Amino acid sequence: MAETATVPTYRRAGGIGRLLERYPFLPALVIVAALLLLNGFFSPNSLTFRALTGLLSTYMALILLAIAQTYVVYAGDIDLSAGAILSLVNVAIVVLMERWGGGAGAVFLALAIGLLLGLACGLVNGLVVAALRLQAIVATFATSIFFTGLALYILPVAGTPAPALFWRTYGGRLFGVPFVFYILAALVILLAVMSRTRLVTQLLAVGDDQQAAYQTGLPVIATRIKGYVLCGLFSALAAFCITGDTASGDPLVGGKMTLYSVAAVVLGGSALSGGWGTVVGSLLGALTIGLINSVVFFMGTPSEWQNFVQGLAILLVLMAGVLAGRRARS
Amino acid sequence: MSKLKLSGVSKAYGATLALRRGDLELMAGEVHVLMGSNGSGKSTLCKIIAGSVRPDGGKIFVDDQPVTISGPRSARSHGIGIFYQELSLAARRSVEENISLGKLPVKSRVFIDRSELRQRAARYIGLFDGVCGEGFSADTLVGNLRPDQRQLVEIMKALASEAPLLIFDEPTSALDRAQVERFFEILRDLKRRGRGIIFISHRMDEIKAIGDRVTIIRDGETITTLNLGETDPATVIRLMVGGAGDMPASQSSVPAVVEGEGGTALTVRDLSGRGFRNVSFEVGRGEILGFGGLHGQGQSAVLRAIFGAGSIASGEILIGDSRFDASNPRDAIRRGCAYVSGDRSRDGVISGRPIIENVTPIHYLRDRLMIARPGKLRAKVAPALDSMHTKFASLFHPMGSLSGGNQQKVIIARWLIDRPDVLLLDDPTKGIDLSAKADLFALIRRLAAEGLGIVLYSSEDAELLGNANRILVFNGGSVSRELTGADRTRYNLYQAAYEAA
Amino acid sequence: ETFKIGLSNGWVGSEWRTQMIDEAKAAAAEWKEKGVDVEVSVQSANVDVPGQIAHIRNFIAEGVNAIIVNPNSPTAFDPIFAQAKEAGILVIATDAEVSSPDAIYVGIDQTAWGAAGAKWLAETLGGKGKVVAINGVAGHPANEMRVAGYKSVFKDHADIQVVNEVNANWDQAQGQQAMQNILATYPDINGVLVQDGMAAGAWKSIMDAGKAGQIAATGEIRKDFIDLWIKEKLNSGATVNPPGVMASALNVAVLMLQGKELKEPAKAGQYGNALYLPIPFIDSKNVAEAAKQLEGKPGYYSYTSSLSIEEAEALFK
Amino acid sequence: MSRVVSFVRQPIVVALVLIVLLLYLGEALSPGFATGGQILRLLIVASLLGIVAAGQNVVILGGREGIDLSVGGVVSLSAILAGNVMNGADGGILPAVAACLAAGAFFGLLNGLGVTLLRIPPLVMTLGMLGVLQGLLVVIRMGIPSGQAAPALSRFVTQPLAYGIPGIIWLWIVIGILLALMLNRTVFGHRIYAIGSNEHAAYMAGVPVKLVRIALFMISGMFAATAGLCLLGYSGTSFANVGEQYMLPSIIAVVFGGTSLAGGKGGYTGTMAGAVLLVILQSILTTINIEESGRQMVFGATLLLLMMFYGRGRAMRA
Ligand SMILES: Nc1ncnc2c1ncn2[C@@H]1O[C@H](COP(=O)(O)OP(=O)(O)OP(=O)(O)O)[C@@H](O)[C@H]1O
Ligand SMILES: Nc1ncnc2c1ncn2[C@@H]1O[C@H](COP(=O)(O)OP(=O)(O)OP(=O)(O)O)[C@@H](O)[C@H]1O
Ligand SMILES: [Mg+2]
Ligand SMILES: [Mg+2]
Repeated sequence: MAETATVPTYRRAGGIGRLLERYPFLPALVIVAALLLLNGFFSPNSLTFRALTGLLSTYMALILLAIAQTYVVYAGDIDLSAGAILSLVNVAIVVLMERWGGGAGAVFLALAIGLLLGLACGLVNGLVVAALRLQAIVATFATSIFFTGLALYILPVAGTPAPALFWRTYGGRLFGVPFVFYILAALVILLAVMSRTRLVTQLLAVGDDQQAAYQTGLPVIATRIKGYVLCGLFSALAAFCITGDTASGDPLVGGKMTLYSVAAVVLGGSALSGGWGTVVGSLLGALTIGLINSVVFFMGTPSEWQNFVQGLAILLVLMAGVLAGRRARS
Repeated sequence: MSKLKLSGVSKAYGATLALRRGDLELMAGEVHVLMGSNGSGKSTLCKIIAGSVRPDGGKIFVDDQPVTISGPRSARSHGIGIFYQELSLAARRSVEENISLGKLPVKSRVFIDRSELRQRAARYIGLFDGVCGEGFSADTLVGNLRPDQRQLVEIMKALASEAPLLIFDEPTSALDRAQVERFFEILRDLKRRGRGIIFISHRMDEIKAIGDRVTIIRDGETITTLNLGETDPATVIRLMVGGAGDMPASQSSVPAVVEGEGGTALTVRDLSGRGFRNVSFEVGRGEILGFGGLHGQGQSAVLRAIFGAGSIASGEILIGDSRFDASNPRDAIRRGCAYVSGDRSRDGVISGRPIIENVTPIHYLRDRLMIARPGKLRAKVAPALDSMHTKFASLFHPMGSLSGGNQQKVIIARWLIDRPDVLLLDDPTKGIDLSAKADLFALIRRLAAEGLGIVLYSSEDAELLGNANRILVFNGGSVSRELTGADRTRYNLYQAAYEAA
Repeated sequence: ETFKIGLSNGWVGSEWRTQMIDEAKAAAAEWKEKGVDVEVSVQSANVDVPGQIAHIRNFIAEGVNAIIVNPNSPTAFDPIFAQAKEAGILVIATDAEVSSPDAIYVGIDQTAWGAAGAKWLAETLGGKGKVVAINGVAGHPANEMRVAGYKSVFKDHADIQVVNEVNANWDQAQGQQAMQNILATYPDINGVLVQDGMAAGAWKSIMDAGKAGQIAATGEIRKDFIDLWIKEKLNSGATVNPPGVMASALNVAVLMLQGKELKEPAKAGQYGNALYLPIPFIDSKNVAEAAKQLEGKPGYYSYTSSLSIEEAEALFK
Repeated sequence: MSRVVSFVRQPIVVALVLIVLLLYLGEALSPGFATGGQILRLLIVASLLGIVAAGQNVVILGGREGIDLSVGGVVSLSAILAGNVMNGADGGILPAVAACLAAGAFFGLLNGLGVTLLRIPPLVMTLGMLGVLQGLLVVIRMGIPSGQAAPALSRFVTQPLAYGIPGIIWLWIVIGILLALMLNRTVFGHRIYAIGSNEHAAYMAGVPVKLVRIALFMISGMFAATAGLCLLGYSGTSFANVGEQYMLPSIIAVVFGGTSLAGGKGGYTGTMAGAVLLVILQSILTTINIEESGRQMVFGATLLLLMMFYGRGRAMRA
């Protein structure tokens, strides 16, 4: 295009700011790297391939939940029911797999239904928040209570084991490589593909300024609903991972994970006010939470101080993440 | 054949009748100007056409077919594109994304077509080649742009809709002359290609330069439509203001009284900071000092810095005889400094709160009040608002129920309860209608006469020439010329402004 | 001889848990006198299930000999315990049973715990009356086992009518509120079956309503409650879930690490991997003795019991 | 006529109507629910929630996505601190009050500094602070003996003080009146609304934005501490984590009261009604005899239903 050449391309100076603007997850990456080094320093064993595999397979669920959360945060919303959706899908698929005999067919069918269930929960949230215009924090807290009730109805007490086929695959190896690495690779590809979709840009535009997006002609309500549906779907994927890692159903398993997922999103450099962020950052944010927990232990912190030190470390890293993220934007 | 026809369109916000009866007919290939004072319902009318406001009644025809516009998307599908007075940009998205946001190009149905996006952006940015100013490129985030650049992006966005019918609701309020010129060239071209264009501005010269016909709107009613070629400004203004006929005082010819003997109110020596350097000047008591020049040459930055809301690297400020270095607006206010910004939605309006609370904050601070007694405050607030001829239903109505111009009056009124020593006006008439402007400048002169030192930055030459005793012309962050006495001519002002460029 | 034992606790919301860790540490110290060097490594924090799985992974990476865990989920640890076992680590769960065949459970039988309270209540009420139950967290395995326990007892008492069952999440204030609501709507109840952690709250509502004389309710094992019990002559009985369970588990762990074999392998419970410890019971007859054990302790300190090293040795061949 | 309509649609009126309806429903489902004594007892519980919500309320009014998730931690901390300071003796009440308020103000100050000086979003800052507080609770419990509520404090919370109404309810009423006066009739109150609705404009009009916002978080911390103190009086002894149950309900009470989470709009009177409404709803659910799963589903669905009356966002198309 000849015209392209005529476009003025002045650029602002400031290498780091520019870099942060392009890759807002860089601070999170640095933090993860530093925490890995610290872990390795205090306990060399924690950097073995085996230990890293373990870290990944344990935190894959939180990673996915944080990614789920990111898509609603993009649009300036929040989903406090993500953990409850995870629990609900977890018990639903475990119960179904068991009822249908635990063969490969049963597993796949149950997973498909699990995805549908996640989608349905996301849709409910989306309708309630975007279409009925209830405030996201309180409305999704209410739906989380509802989803937990549903999970308790399906499986009143934790216990039903998942079929061995399922969790052995998740925890096992394929061509000598641990299965979680395939999941990670698939996830990275999926995220890369997702980031190119129109939906993601629309979510970010809606999160940036909802009224402006509406006046521009974006389908704001539909976009926000889709954000919640994505969140539901990724929460379901997170449920698959937690089922793979725990091999059982537990109606309360995700309860504590919701707030961690929000923290992970912020640690990853996304703005809770919407319009700004990356899913890769959230992935790193989830790993940060896991690594902080380990490092506090490996440092030899006395047990009564562990919770305090963890809380403090997370607070400090949250602050660092927010400050770095702001640098990127200013 | 008319491109668009409105008949009897109306809209009420609660008790406020924003639009009583909107009638309008837009032909292909014309620039149709809407004129009316602040709050007369122009923006409301435009938003109804663009689908972002739901009309209470009336009919809309596009190409003579009756249509129902159910929202912005539906408006687009009927071939309507709009520039919003308050802009509709996503600050954290790039310029190119913003330009195409309404209809993002996709491939394989779900993915963004980046190359198409880029090409499209290049096309519209290219139209403004050379006037976009520094730091403007396709991948800059809109939030990093200056106000005038943002307005350009909003214009590009409206143009990119390629709609046969385009609405521009005050698109030029932050633009400099060169930008306006370029924009008008584009409009003329669109006109030639048969587009129908609705254009709103409060600047008479712009209207004469670009408009074909004008529809006057007063108190939410469209009064009449005239051919601009066959009418004169005085008639238009008379129609806008209504029967009362109290014409605004002419502004172009009467220079204000030369300063009295009261000494200096404000001294600035060698001030440097972000956006300006080595600025020095003095303002006497009773003097109105004008700041002129193209947009963004450091005028606002200097004023904000004096007020404590910008950065100062070096230099000295005196109010009266005492050194003054406000680290924040609160300090500045306490020391008798006042600042009125043209960007009222950002700097001024406390939206959602009653009008009275929008007038009182300065009074709270200067009188160190703790308790807010409505009865007492009302007595203080009412005269200030009256002196600006502010229109409002009651002091306890929310600020948002006022039109843009009346909001600006409220914001100016907040400085009138406790008189400041120095008044800094940063393009204060942006979006204010002609009669309000006249009220404002009468007031400013009266304040000057009472001994205030006033600095007036205006993007309208007429305002400067008509009111300032001296004019400092800014260029590239410093004062390039001072115009006094008989030098204060439109020609000199133009020349000084464009000198370096 | 040196053993390294990892202790994992996934919730720090109560003093009971703190005491549990402390007693386990004290038990480890006692082994010193026997010439066995037991080093404990503790992870105790509020974590979600992945967080606690990470605890176990950390222990595996650290190379401990045994892991004792108070688990946040009964079933979620099967795969990770399998890995621990592969790494040659002994895994013992305490306080809440786990389904893993690679771990054993050393602690009390929560079903029996629930049954004991119900049995006391049924006897105290003379086999008839209206009863309400205030339970812990719905869906929590310990809670569900306790519920199953009392249900099995009341099944045999046709004249005892359970008029309502509510959940107050093992939170004292919520227990108090729940009791308040219950008293308002069932003014004529005779008995309350309330789990520990909430019983003090429930009793407070009963006393505030002036019904301490008419109602029999289960109680707590915390010192401040036991003092109140004696002072107000409450008609109460408390099944003891001693915080010493982890200490007991630790003693069992050390003996197993020494290569000793259990006389009776751990085969009890729904998962067939449990070694149940005796459950003490406090009622008005022996409450004074309990008070004696707690003398000088802070108010939040719980009545406790654990297997001493000798008692533990007695379980082994 | 339109006056009547707008009066009826006020959140507080809606809340009061719903309260009456719920009381009728409760009485119908389980007779004895709506007796005078029981209503008083419900009000005691509501006042605990309402006092926490008072702090939450002002923080939310101050805008910039104001929210305080650390209130739960402060409530717990204050209950424990108070128990230890007074340790069952009436003479210890005043020092305990001072200590609790100081602690609440201190953690509020930290929140406020993080939110203003470092400009951390409140949700993030207070969520992080909650983690720190929970950790701190564990540490504290290691070192100090547990305490008992002073008898006078327990009486104040649970026994009638004047006209048959317990002191805590009087306290709550006083707090309500003071807050209403503060928000509507003081410069500080106007400044809260100003920063809540347009922070930058407030700054340009000389409002000490940071100081006000810090003050809001300190007020929130102090209200949470007050609630912790009263909670100690309510339950007699202090124990860990008692405050957690107030975190999200305090936000719901504020929303039920018609305050917008976006800031700058709303007040406390509605929040008081919101707190009562929430507590009654919870009580009804405890007294009806159904499975817990059913209870939770009904509770979640009812919350959603009730929210339809309040704080629904504006339609994008005016
Ligand atoms: N969202 C709203 N809510 C309530 N009243 C409104 C709203 N928008 C506009 N109004 C009222 O409608 C009337 C018309 O406003 P409008 O913005 O159309 O005026 P305008 O002619 O564009 O004025 P200006 O020249 O100042 O931009 C005004 O009285 C204004 O107070
Ligand atoms: N809304 C805002 N927009 C721009 N800058 C701001 C804003 N709020 C605060 N600041 C910056 O923060 C500084 C202090 O703000 P503020 O006056 O609110 O704090 P303060 O507690 O009153 O401090 P001081 O002692 O300086 O008066 C100012 O110098 C200003 O640069
Ligand atoms: Mg307008
Ligand atoms: Mg200041």
